[in-house]
Order: sequence, then C-alpha cells, then structure tokens
Amino acid sequence: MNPFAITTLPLNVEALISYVSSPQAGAINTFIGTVRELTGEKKTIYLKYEAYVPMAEKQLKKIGTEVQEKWPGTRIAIHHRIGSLAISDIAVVIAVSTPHRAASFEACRYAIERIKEIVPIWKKEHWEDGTFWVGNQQETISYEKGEPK
Amino acid sequence: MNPFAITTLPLNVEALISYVSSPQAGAINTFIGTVRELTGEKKTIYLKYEAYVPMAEKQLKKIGTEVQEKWPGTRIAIHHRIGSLAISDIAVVIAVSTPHRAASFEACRYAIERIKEIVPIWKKEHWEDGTFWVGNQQETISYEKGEPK
Amino acid sequence: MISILLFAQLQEEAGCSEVEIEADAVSIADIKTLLQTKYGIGSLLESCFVAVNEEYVEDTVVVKNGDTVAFLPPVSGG
Amino acid sequence: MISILLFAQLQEEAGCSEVEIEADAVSIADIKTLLQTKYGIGSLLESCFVAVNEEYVEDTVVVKNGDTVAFLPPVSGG
Repeated sequence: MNPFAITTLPLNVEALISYVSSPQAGAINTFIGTVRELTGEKKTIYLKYEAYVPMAEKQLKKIGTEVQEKWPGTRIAIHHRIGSLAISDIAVVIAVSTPHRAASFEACRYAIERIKEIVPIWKKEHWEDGTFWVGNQQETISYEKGEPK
Repeated sequence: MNPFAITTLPLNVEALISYVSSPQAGAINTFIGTVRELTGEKKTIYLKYEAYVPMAEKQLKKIGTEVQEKWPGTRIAIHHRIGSLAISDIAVVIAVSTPHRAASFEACRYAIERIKEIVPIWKKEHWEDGTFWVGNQQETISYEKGEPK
Repeated sequence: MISILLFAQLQEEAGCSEVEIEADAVSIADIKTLLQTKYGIGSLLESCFVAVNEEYVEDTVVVKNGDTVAFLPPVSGG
Repeated sequence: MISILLFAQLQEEAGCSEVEIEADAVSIADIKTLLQTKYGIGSLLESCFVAVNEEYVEDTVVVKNGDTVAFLPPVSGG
C-alpha cells in the first residue's frame, strides 16, 4: 500500500490501520474526516474535492517525515479522497501508531493540522442555495505570502 | 451493536466507526490499544485481560455519558477485549464522532484516560521470564483510597 | 448472604474467585480482616478499591445481606 | 516553455486549467500580470501560494524555461 495517497476511490480505514500496526506499537490513533451535512445554517448536498495530485502526495509524505522526526518510532499513513463526496463519506484518513498512547494522539492531531496548512487540496461546497470554494472567500482570514510554514 | 461492551471476541474497528458515523459528524477519532512486544527490556509473549464484566460495561457506559456531557453532539462507542491476546492484537477500541475535529481528539483522549482509571479490567503480562499483574506492584504509584475520581 | 468477588492477583492469592458469607451489616474492614486471616490475602488488599453491587463505594460503607462486594486491585485496562 | 497550472476557483475564473507560455526567466509578478490581464483572474491571485515544480516558492523566484508554475488558492483539504 502507498502510505501517502490521493485517490478518487472510497477510502479503506482498515487498510491504513493494518499498514501502521506493528509489534512495536501499543497505540494506534486514527482521524477520519467525514462530510458533514450542516455547517452553521448551511445545508450541504455534496462536496467536491480537487487536488494538485503529485504535489499533494509529496506534501503528505513530507508530513509523514515531519511526524517521524517529531515522534520517533511512529508509523503513519494518510489517504485523501478527491472528486464528489456525499454526506458521511470519508474525505481523509490518518492512521498513526506509536509505542505509547500520548504520542499517537499528538502525532495524528499534528498531521491533520498540517494537511489543512500545506497540502494543495480544495473543497467546493455544494449547498442547497449555491456553491462555494472553501478557504478563498473568507476575508476574516489573512493569508501571509510566501511558503506556508 | 452494543456501544459499550466487554468481549472475548476479536474487536471490529469498522463496526465502531460505523456506529458513531452520522450526518452531523465531520470528524471521527479512533483510539486502538494494541499488544506491544517490548516494554523497556521486557519481552511479552502474550497478555491476559480479566474484567469484572458487568461492572466494567457499566463503567464504559458512564465514560460515554461523561463524554457526551463534556462534548455535546458526540457519538461514542468503546469495546474492550478480554482473555488471551497475542502481540499486535487489539485490546481496546474507542470511536468518537463530533461535528468538528478538535473535540474528537479531546473526547477520545479523555475516554482512554478514564478507562485506565475507573474500568475494572486487569492485564497480566506473560513475559519470557515470568508473569506480572500490571498495576499492582508498582510502588512508585500511590493509590488513594475510596472511589476513583 | 453476602457474595465477595476477588479479581486478578487477589484471586490468585486466595485461590478462589468468590467467597460467600452468611452475614448482614458487616463493615468493609471486617471483610478485609476475614480475607486476610482466612484466605491469606496480603497487603495488596490495602490498595484495592471496593465496589458494592457494581458501584464503587467508600471503605466506610456497611454491607447488607444480599449485597455483592467486589475487591478490585488497581485497574490496568486499555 | 513554461506551464502554468490553475486550480479550484482560479481555474473557474480563467476558464482553463493550464496555460503554456514561451518564455524563460520570467518573474512570478509578470505571470500574475498576464493571468490578470489576459485571463481575467481577479484579486484571489493575491492570496495564492505559488509552487514551482511541485515545491512551494517565494514570490520573488524567477521561473525558467521548462518549469511548471502552479497557483494555489488557500487550501481546504481534510
């Protein structure tokens, strides 16, 4: 299995868990991002994810390297789905195994936060009353220039 | 599915994930505790878990209630296996879904910490050179009397 | 009758998992003394929690006829 | 030749996902001007990150013949 993949296929949580499982692991943490129906009062019909695939896979791998440097002894896999997703579909799965439990939570949390910072994937909400590219019209968020840290 | 169960059967991670999945959820965090081969220099051959089953199931349910009070809108399921477990076998699975990701990590972490405090389950290590009931010979840990908080 | 349940190492020390005594209004302290003198349970008992009818209780509770008392070594699940 | 990739809303604004220009040693600023004047891309461009050959770069980099330049709106994966 490619541990860092962007795919149009449904994600297989068990496959990622198996991949990170090892005799050295005492803890596996998985984060699964799913399509939520309501955001505030907006009702989602479906979502569409788009990615710059080769770069996104490189960035996922970079996150894996960062995690293994910060939490030695970690095994990690990340898959992100793109294309059209319905309510409750899985958009992202992160699986992290570590010898002890605290690191599994910390490393998995770190990975999802980094995905939201540096991986070129975009979500387009298809609401009852229109569409919206998430992340580019929220003028309350200021984006500093240059490479994302 | 009973969301709070003690069982001698292999645990099914997917079943717990399905149970907590919902249109209101945007995040699912799962914690999987597995049997680690090495603890310090001690090599585990297998483990045996024993429980006071009816009380342990009640305590798991109590943890579920605590989680739902602390993080409203959460769905949670916890299964713990007992009996003999080999290296890499899954001893415990916690699945938590929440609308947003931060709460899923916090609630799941809370649940595993509570399991280690208040659920009457005991682990017996079977090492290469003997056996050991974990938690009752560690004189560095002092157990306050009365009900565990 | 009061049922007394023993788990994990306590069970190994006593050589049995359940003890029944004909009694009413007994203190936890009295039951502990019984377990130590008649069943040879050692100092681990001092670090155990006690549950009556599957609920944790303080050591000061009085146990009645029909109750189930469990002595629980420090737990190690997860 | 320099390939310019556009994603998400940028792609919708430009009406295409890839633009090719015959050039060498072009600044990111020059490419932005081209995208704004010729392809009608708006102010979103100012909040985009830029990647050259699949690596994030600073806006000050100079793009050479054979490079692939991607304009990346603020990401929203996960």
